[in-house]
Order: sequence, then C-alpha cells, then structure tokens
Amino acid sequence: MRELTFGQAIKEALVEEMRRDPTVFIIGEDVAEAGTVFKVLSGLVDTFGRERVIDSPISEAGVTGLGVGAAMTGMRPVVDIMFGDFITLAMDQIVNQAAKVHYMSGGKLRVPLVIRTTMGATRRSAAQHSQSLYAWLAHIPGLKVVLPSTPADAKGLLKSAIRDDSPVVFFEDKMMYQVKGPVPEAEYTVPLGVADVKRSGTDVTIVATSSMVQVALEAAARLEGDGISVEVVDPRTLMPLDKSALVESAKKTGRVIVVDEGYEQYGVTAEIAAVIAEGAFDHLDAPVRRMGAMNVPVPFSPVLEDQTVPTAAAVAGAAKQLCGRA
Amino acid sequence: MRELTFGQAIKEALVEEMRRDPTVFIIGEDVAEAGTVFKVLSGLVDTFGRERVIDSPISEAGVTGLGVGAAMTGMRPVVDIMFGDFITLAMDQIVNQAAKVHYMSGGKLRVPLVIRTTMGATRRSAAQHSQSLYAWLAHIPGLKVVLPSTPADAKGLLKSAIRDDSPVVFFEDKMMYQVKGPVPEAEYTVPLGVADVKRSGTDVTIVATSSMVQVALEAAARLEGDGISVEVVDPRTLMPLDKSALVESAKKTGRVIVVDEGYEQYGVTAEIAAVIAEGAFDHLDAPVRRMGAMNVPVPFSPVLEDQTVPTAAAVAGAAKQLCGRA
Amino acid sequence: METGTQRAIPAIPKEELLQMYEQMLRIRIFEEQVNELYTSGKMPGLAHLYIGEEAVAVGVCRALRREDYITSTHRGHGHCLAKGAAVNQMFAELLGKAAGYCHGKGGSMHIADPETGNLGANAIVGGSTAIAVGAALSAKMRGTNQVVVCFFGDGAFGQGVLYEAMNMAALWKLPVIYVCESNMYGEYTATREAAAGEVLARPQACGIPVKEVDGQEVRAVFAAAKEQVERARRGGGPAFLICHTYRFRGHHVGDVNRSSYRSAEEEEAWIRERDPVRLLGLFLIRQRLADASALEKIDQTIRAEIAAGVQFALDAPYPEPGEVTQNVYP
Amino acid sequence: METGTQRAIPAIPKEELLQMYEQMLRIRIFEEQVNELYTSGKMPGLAHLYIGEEAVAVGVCRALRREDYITSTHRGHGHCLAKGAAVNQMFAELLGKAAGYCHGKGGSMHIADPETGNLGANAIVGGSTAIAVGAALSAKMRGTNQVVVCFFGDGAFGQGVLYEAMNMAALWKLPVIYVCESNMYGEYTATREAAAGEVLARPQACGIPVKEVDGQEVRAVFAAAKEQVERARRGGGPAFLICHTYRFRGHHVGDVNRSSYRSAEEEEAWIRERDPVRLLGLFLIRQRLADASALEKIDQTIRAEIAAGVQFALDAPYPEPGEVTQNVYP
Ligand SMILES: Cc1ncc(C[n+]2csc(CCOP(=O)(O)OP(=O)(O)O)c2C)c(N)n1
Ligand SMILES: Cc1ncc(C[n+]2csc(CCOP(=O)(O)OP(=O)(O)O)c2C)c(N)n1
Ligand SMILES: [Mg+2]
Ligand SMILES: [Mg+2]
Repeated sequence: MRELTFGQAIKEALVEEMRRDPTVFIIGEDVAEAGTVFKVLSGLVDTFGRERVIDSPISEAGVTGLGVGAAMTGMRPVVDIMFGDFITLAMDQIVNQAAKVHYMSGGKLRVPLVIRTTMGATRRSAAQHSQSLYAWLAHIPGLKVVLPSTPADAKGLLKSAIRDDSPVVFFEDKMMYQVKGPVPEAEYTVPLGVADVKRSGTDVTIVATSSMVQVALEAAARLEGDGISVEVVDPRTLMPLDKSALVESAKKTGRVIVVDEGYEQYGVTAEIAAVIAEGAFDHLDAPVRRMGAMNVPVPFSPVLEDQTVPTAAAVAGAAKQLCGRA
Repeated sequence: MRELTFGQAIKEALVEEMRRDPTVFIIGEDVAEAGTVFKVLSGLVDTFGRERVIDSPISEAGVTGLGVGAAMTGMRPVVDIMFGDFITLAMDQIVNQAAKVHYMSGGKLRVPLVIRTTMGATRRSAAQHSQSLYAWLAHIPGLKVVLPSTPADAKGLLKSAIRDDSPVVFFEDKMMYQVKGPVPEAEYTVPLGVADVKRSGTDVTIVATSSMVQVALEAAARLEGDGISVEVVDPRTLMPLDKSALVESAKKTGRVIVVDEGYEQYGVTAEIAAVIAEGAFDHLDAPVRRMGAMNVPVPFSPVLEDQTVPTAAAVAGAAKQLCGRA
Repeated sequence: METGTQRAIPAIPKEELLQMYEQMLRIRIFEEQVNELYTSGKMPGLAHLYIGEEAVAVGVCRALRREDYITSTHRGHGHCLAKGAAVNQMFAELLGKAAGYCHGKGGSMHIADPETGNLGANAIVGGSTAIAVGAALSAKMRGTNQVVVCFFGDGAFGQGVLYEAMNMAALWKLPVIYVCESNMYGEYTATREAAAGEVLARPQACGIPVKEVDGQEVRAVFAAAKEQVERARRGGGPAFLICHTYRFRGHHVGDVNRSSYRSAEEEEAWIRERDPVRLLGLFLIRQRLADASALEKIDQTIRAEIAAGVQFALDAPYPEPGEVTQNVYP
Repeated sequence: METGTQRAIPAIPKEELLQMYEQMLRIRIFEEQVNELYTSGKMPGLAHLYIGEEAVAVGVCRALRREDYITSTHRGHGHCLAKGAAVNQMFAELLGKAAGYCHGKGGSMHIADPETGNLGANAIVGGSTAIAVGAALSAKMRGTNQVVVCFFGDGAFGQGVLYEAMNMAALWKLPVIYVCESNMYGEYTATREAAAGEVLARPQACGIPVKEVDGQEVRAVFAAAKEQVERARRGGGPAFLICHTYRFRGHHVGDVNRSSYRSAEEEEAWIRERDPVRLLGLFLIRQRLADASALEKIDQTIRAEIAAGVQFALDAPYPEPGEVTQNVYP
C-alpha cells in the first residue's frame, strides 16, 4: 500500500471531503497561503480558494463561535486551532455553545463542526505550547473527541468527523505529522467509537492513545524478546469510548497498562482505568497501571521535558513488573 | 456551637482574612453593593470600601488575568466568578497563566490567587448555569482545587486558600448557601489536602464531594435501618488529594461508591475510583462504583433535571447492591 | 458619527404600525403573565423580563424577513415573539413542558426556533456575538441574502469575544447587525461604571457604521434597522445599532430591592414617559390611524391569546423521563 | 488624535543616547548570536528574533525605573535586556541550563526576572494584557508609584482579552502603558488583513489616550514613552503607544520562505533605510556626540560581553533531573 505522512493523510481527508461537500470549509490562523504553521494544509488554498480556506485573525474564541454559527445554519466548518493549549481561549464557545446547542434546542439545531487542534510535548515549546488537554473535552456531554494515532486512522477518522452531525474535537500530535504509514488509495472512513487492536497479544494489554500508541508498540516489540506477549489497544476516540473492546482485551490478558500523553491527574488514564476495573474486575491480576504525562507544567529544558512523557522503556518496565518479571 | 449558613461562613472567612492581611481584596461582577447575585458578600463593601471590594465589568478573562497580575506583585486577590460555567471564559488565564507562572519562572514568581466560583445543578438554570467543572482544574498541575461541603469546612478551607501561595480554585455549591451548620467562634483554618471522615462505618465507604456529602449522609442514615454501616469520606480538596485517607477507608470496608456532581464521564469519580482501585486492590470485594452527574447537558425541565444528579435513594440503592442486599 | 436620532422618521403604512403595536403588546402581556407564573411558583428557574424594551425587538424584527436570523440573550422572550414564535410553545417551554420549543430542555434562557430564524437565546453574556458572525458568513457562502441580527445587552461590552466578532464581521463585510439593547445596567451595575469611554466608538473603531436611536420609539428603531438591514442585504457589510432603552422591572423577577443601583424616580420617569407601547398608542391616536376602541380591541384579542397560551402550557404534559438522555447527540 | 510623530523630539543628554545605542546594539548582537545558536542546533525550541525592533524596547524601558514592571511576549528577548536582564542568564535560559533566569524551565518564551521588574514573557498572544492591568492595580493599591508597560504585537488586536483589559485600565485610571509593536504582521498574515478599521481608534474608544511613533527612532519612542509614563505615574491613567516597526527576520528563525506574505523589496528597504541601530549611530555622528571609533569601541565591548555570555551558557550545566518536579507549587 502507498505510504503517506500523518500530515498528508489529514490533508487528503480534507481535500476529499471538501470536494464531496461544498458546505465544508476551513478557517483558522495562517491556514491559507502558509498552510498552517505545521505546513499540513500546504496548497489547499490553491485548490479551493480563499473563500473556503480562510485566514483568520488571532481570535480563537471568535473563530470557534463563528464555526458554531456557520454549522447551525447549513455549513460544515473545520476550525483550526493551532496549538491545543489555545483551546483554553475557546472553551465557552466549545463547551457552553457547540456542545449544548443541540440538546438545549430539544434537538432542533445541529452543530456539525470539527475543531482540529494539536497536542503533545517534546518539541521544547514549554508550558504554554505542549499540553494534551483532550480530557477536558471528553468530560463534556455533547462533544466527540478523536485521537488518531496513524496516518490511515487520521484520514478515516477525520472524514467521519466531518460527516458527523455533532461537534467533534480532533487532536493531532504535532510530533507525528512527518511519520509515514500505509493509507489505502480507495475511499474509506473509520467510524467514531470503534477501538482498534494495533497488536494482539495474550499477557498484558496496553491501552494507548495518539502519540502513545507508537510508544506502546515499541514497548511491545522489546517485550517480545522477554517472552511477554503484549496486546496494544487504541481507543481512537475518547467519546464515544469503545468500552467493550477495552474490557474484552483486559479480560483476555488480566493485566492492563493505560498510557496517555495528557497529565495523569484527573486525566484520560483515570477514566479508562476505571472503566476496565469495573468491567473486568474479576479478571484482573493486578490493578490497572496508569501512565500519563508527569503532573508538572511542561518544562522547556530538554533534560527536564523528556522525563515528563512516558517512554517505551518505562512502559516496558511497567509491563514486566505487572507480569512479575521485574 | 453557634450555627452559620454556608454563605455566612464564607463571608466570615473573607472578613477575617481581609482584616488580617491588607493585601487581600475581592473583585468580580456585582460583588460590592449587590454583595454578589447570591448575596453571599452582602455588607462586605460597607466594611472594606470599594477599594477592596471591587465591582468589575462582565469580563471573566480580564478579571482573572488582573488577579494573576496583582497576585504576582504582592497582593492576594480573591476573584469572584459568578457561575462555575463562566470559568470557560477564563481558562487561558487560569491554566496557561496562573497555574504555570511559578513553574515557568523557575520559582521566582508566585500567584497567591483565589478564584471563588460556584457549581451545582437543580436550580432549574439549564445547561449554561448548572455545571460542576472542577475536574478540568484538578487536571492541571499548578492549581489547587477546593470543594467544601459544610459551613465549617468552607470557612476553614477558604482561609487556607487565601493564605496559600498557589492559585486555588474554590467551588461553592449554589444550593448550599442557605444550609446551616456549626462553625467555631475561635480562629481556625482547615488545611488543604486533608480528607475528613464525615461519618464512620464498616460495611461500605461512600466518597462524596461538595453537594454530594449531604446526599451520602442521607443515604447512610437510611442504610442504618437496613443494618448497613456506612463510612462517608469527604476529600475536601481534589488537589492536593488525600489519597491515603481514601485508600484506608476502602481497605477497611472493602466496598466503595464515589459520588460527585460533575459529569461522570472523564470526571472526578474516575480519578478517585482509579486511586482506590490501585491502592486497595486486594481489599475490594467489588469494583468501585461511580455515581456522577448524568452525561447530558443539564436540562431545564425539573422532571428532567432531577434525574441528572445522584440522589440519596439512588446512592442507598447502589450501596445495598454492593453489599449484596438488593 | 452617522446617527439616526435627528432624522425624520419615514412614514410607515398604517397596517404595519398596527401590527407593531400588536406585537409590542403581545410581548408586554406575555411578560406580565410570565411574572405572574413566576411569582405564583408555577415557573421554575429565572425570568428576565423584557417589559419596557419591546420597541427594540419589534422594530428590529419588523425589518427582517422570516428567513433572516436572530441570536438572542437571557432577556430573550421579546426577541423570540417578535421574530414570530407562537405564544403556546413559548409558555410551554418556560414551564418545562414537552410541547415547548425545546421540549422543555432549554427553558427561558435558551428558546430556539429555527423555523422563524431564531438561532437561540444564550445565557452567556456576549455568547452569541461570534455565532452571529458565523451565521452571516454561512449566508454569504450559501449565496442566500439572509441577514443576521445579534441582540445583546450593554453588559456585553465587557466581553472580549464581542470585539473578536465585530472585527471579523467588518473584515469580511458580513451581513450582521449588532443591536445593543442599552438599558443602562448589567444586573446591578451601571454601564457607565463598567464600560469606559464612548461605547459607540468601539464598533466604529472596527470600521462598522453605527446608528443611535431612541429605543422606546418603535418607529425610529424600525427605520434605523431597516436601513441597516437593507444595506447589509445589498452586501454593504455589518452595522451597529444602539437602542437606548430601559428595563421597567428588575434584572430578573426576584430583583425587588433595586435602590442600591437605581432610583425609584428614575424608574417611574421611564415608565411614565417612555413606555414604548403607550408611545405608539398615542401616536396612532394622534395621527388618527386608530382610535381608543380599536386599540382596546387589539388588547382584548392579545389578552385572550395569552390566556389561552398560558392555559395550554399549564395543561401540557412534562417530558417523559426517558427524554433526558435524548438529543445529546443527533 | 494626540500623536507624537509631528512633534519635535526633546533633546536627550549625550550619555543617555550612548547608553541607548549600547542597549540596542546589545540586543542586536544578542539576537544574532541566538540565530547562530539556533541554526547550529545548539538552542532547542523556537526563536523569535527582535532584530529590527530594538528601538521600541530600549526607548520604552529607558522611560522606566527599575522597579517599574513590564510584561513581554513570545518575541521578548529585547524587552528583557532593555529592562536590565544580564546576558549570561539570558543565554543560559535559552539553552535550557540551570543557570538561566528560569532554571531552564521557561526558555525563550517565558523569561521572567522580577529583580528588574520583568513579570515574564508570555507565549499566548495577548496573554499578558490583563496581567498588566493587575500589576497596575496592585501598584496603586500598595501605594507605590510604579508604572507597568505591557508590550504586545499587532497580532494581539485579534484577542478579546486586550479589550477587556484596556476597558478596566481606563475605568480605574490605572498606571499601565500599552505598547503595541506594530510590525505589520502576525506570523504569516498581514495585520491589515486581520484587523479591521483604524486600530488606534480601539484604545481611544475606551478613552485611552494614544500616541503614534516611528518605532525605528529610539529618541522618538523614548520621548513619547516618557511623557506617557510620567503622566501615568502622576495618576493620569493608562496610555497607548503604537510603535511602527518591522521585524527584519522571519517570524521565527525557521521562517525562511517569506515571499508568500511579504516581499524581499519591502524587507530590504526597511533594513537599508530604517535600521534603528544605524539610525541612532548616524544621528550620534552627525550631531558630533560620538565618532565612528567611539561607536566601534562600544561594538567591541558588546561583542565581547555577548561572546562571554554564550560561552557561559554553553559551559553551564543542565538542571538536575529531579528539578522537574520542583516549583509546581511554592
Ligand atoms: C459571561 C457571563 N457573565 C456573567 C453572567 C451573569 N449575568 C447574566 S445577565 C447579566 C447582565 C447582563 O447585562 P446586559 O448585557 O446589559 O443585559 P440586560 O440584562 O441589561 O438585558 C450578567 C452579568 C452571564 N450570564 N454570562
Ligand atoms: C492565543 C494565541 N494564538 C496563536 C498563537 C500563535 N502565534 C504565536 S506568535 C503569533 C503572531 C503574533 O503576532 P504579533 O502579536 O503581531 O507579534 P509579532 O510576532 O509580530 O511580534 C501567533 C499567531 C499564540 N501564541 N497564541
Ligand atoms: Mg443592560
Ligand atoms: Mg506583529
């Protein structure tokens, strides 16, 4: 199969959906000629023009609200928020408006809005440009939350997100944009709410999200040498969450590690651990092990920052311990 | 002991701290002559004047940022955000600024800021005025998060919050303002990070926060008749979280319910359940049972809204089930 | 500054004037009933009455077509009714009944009615200012010539998103009219203590043309709105209309001790001299467009309609419990 | 509009002018070294160079006392240095070393130095505009006569919090000066495509007096800032200073293909004709306040200082791993 980078896969999804549906448009800071600061959208404006690829002022709240209004009235906007840290500025529009309009109106209004934003540390971008804040959005009924981990998933999930009638927040790991992977040529979508077993195994389950899927797969490869068979499950969407897939895997292996790049405290690992602890209670040999980002603002200095994100070595170590091999 | 309402206890804490420390001041919408829309601060402006009890424009982000700047330069501001739902507008200032300044500056700057805001449904205020969003803040390193459940705790915790050198977000249940309880006359504080056993028991632990403590106590009273002895543990602060108190109680009873008024999905019940599942793994007879608010935007209609918040009956039912009595 | 106050108000056909009178009166009597329902414990939640401000909603919405959009506020009943909402479903919503516009899920602060172009009330001050720009962009992209009106209160001058929104509306020449209901207060704080400088200079700084009108004169409001709406419809871009008005009652129904922020004399003077319903009634009579008995007849018709609406709502069933989990996702 | 451009610039003592020259040159050479460190892979993260804008930071900070406060931006090295930061600790911070101003935790976009009144750079556009008001309120409440300068870029006109902040500053007459570094672009977008209307009218709409200066003329910047700072110190309230300037390099060091948003001719013209360091150097020579060799000597001294600073930082140790969990809470 042909290979695309994560960034290319995202662009391809947008191109296809914009071709397919004239109500889809993109708005955000430096999305047009600049093609975003990450160059993910390079050339898109040449294809669709400035009417459908719109450079905005630096107004995260305003642009998100604009997306809500456009979505309520027949368009399918894709709002680009450059860094996930900047959703802090748009939380009222995302949470009090986008997420609630459908419910508050008794189902009369819909907000088919996609907010594409980023996540992830280790770019030495320090505390205000490195956060992975999706746990906040997953907490809010009315929103869907997508965390793709491969180019193929990114493409298929983004297409589903655009076609979805709910507001969807789509988090892209900045460090993954250049990573390549196979992407089918033929049209396809990946449904929201279906987990994917990225590797099957029998001894221990690693539930991993976004950037941490690769880390989990690396850990799994290392553990193979130690005779430990790892299953890696990627929920792909936090909301809807494919609870049964997580629980099934946990029942099979009896040992679970949850790895995620959001802050560990009150984060995604807690929900997933709780879901598994409840659903697979009698099958667990040990408590679900949580590994999130360290509970500190992300520091600038590389020697500090690199400690804050789970590594393959750390995950492998935890797995060995869980399996009584450490 | 004399009784005060929850609201009076909060006011008393502010009065005492403002007397004690001239750098403490209050700012927010309608805090002065109006004494807040909940009338919690009535009369405060008469005592301390408009220089220290400052009515602000309707500018949640601006006022919070103002609090950060004042806190960095020698003051101890108490910022009043009328409804907890409006912190959505101030998340950048709370999360990217207040929470991170100390760390980003390598410890050189401090932000001794208190943000007082509200939480809780069942006032028929609908989806934008009823949320309990503290899980977001508990997710962020650098913040402390307080959820008082009684007048005495409210007073003692608020005094500690004001004296703390970190930014503290203090959530008050709107439905509790008129509730009375004993409050010592003599000066005291309640430390942040120490849970309180509101009732001791042996069969089942109910961990309950804020508004849900009363619900848990009511459930406990009902269960007494059924011969079920309930321990009610109130963490009082989500950050720092008194993990050992939670785990100890869980070890003692072997059965745990966590009750909280935030949305259940990716909320506080998940973290607490995960902490307990990890810390008391071998002592649990059943999975930790989570009871948060229903995962829907809070509806207006009373018949709908009342279903969304855990009730004493529902908690008691869950406890019976846990104890094999249902 | 391009203001509309001094200009002569263009003549408006009698039929239209009578309809405006009727609409204002409908809002007035509707709100009086809301007050009644609330104080008698039949209406849950909060009630922010529009009494005193009727000319704004009616004058502005008269300048709109059914397919044009509005966004509304916590004080939104008047906007909804003026845009064409039915009294029955309004009352039903206020009482949390299944027959309400939002099936009881929204309540007073969230009434939405896409059929009449009402994109919904908003309980967040300033919360719909950017949504309105989005609806305007959408209209432009879809090639309709719909216009959007964003109603908001003078308290919203404190909210940053208003400026973000106006800036985008101006940059892209979008068909949105910002209608400020300048009633001098936001809750219990005077706007002069909350907004520095000249508020009208704020939209102007974004290059948005402004008009200033007496918000108690529905004819003036209508004339100004009409000009701005037509200009927007022709592709002339956004506009800003400030309507000087006054809420005759408290911020919400429970706000009874108002002396800490405004005087009884001030209230009485407005009510006595600047009642928009009375002002139009007097005009109609003086101009011999209607006589007292004609107005009285309108009054009776409306009262009957409102009474029937209240009864409809009181009799209507609550939603089924199971509806609580519906409509979270489409 | 009260603008400062046309007025004659008051005479500034020679000593001061030479110090300003030295400060601008220090920033220039510092930034050239940053570029070098970055392109040679020694500096992690992002580097937003201040080259071309030195006169703004130096002219403004010259008008401040050490105990006055500044807040800064992602393009903040110049502000820090102009307010008195030491080159060694600056470089150390940029390289993530323990000896840096923030012990390596902040990096380029977060340098704070309370000892020189620097409340910190901010990587959120507009993120410090309200913090500055808070510092000004604090100064007033504590009864000091400190003044606060909030540096921000023209891109921040898009951020709502700026208007919330200016409104409060004006309402309460707080001693804060908003200094807009109007360099015509925010990242890769021209400000004229991102900010509608007349930007200077925005602070004015809040009742904040404005001045407009040639941001390449440090003497003009200083004179305007001085007047505003003194007025604020006397209790005259906030002010707004727009400095027309230009970043000579890319948005950050990696921004090399700039033709999609600005022309090479435009850049060359600014660099050739409007270099603030060169302009002051020429003035000094023409006014016979210094000769070429005196300037050359300053240049050498600064280069030596910078070289030593770089070496200090390169040699300095990284933080201990355990420091990662320190300073989350005091
Ligand atoms: C963002 C936000 N902050 C505060 C409130 C609480 N609140 C509700 S109405 C109101 C006053 C609004 O004043 P204005 O906009 O002038 O409208 P009016 O009530 O006068 O019609 C306030 C502060 C809110 N709903 N939203
Ligand atoms: C709230 C926010 N949105 C977007 C960004 C990304 N960003 C960083 S710098 C910048 C441009 C800022 O332009 P301006 O304020 O003019 O400053 P300049 O870079 O020109 O000095 C942008 C959009 C950010 N840091 N913060
Ligand atoms: Mg008002
Ligand atoms: Mg700029």
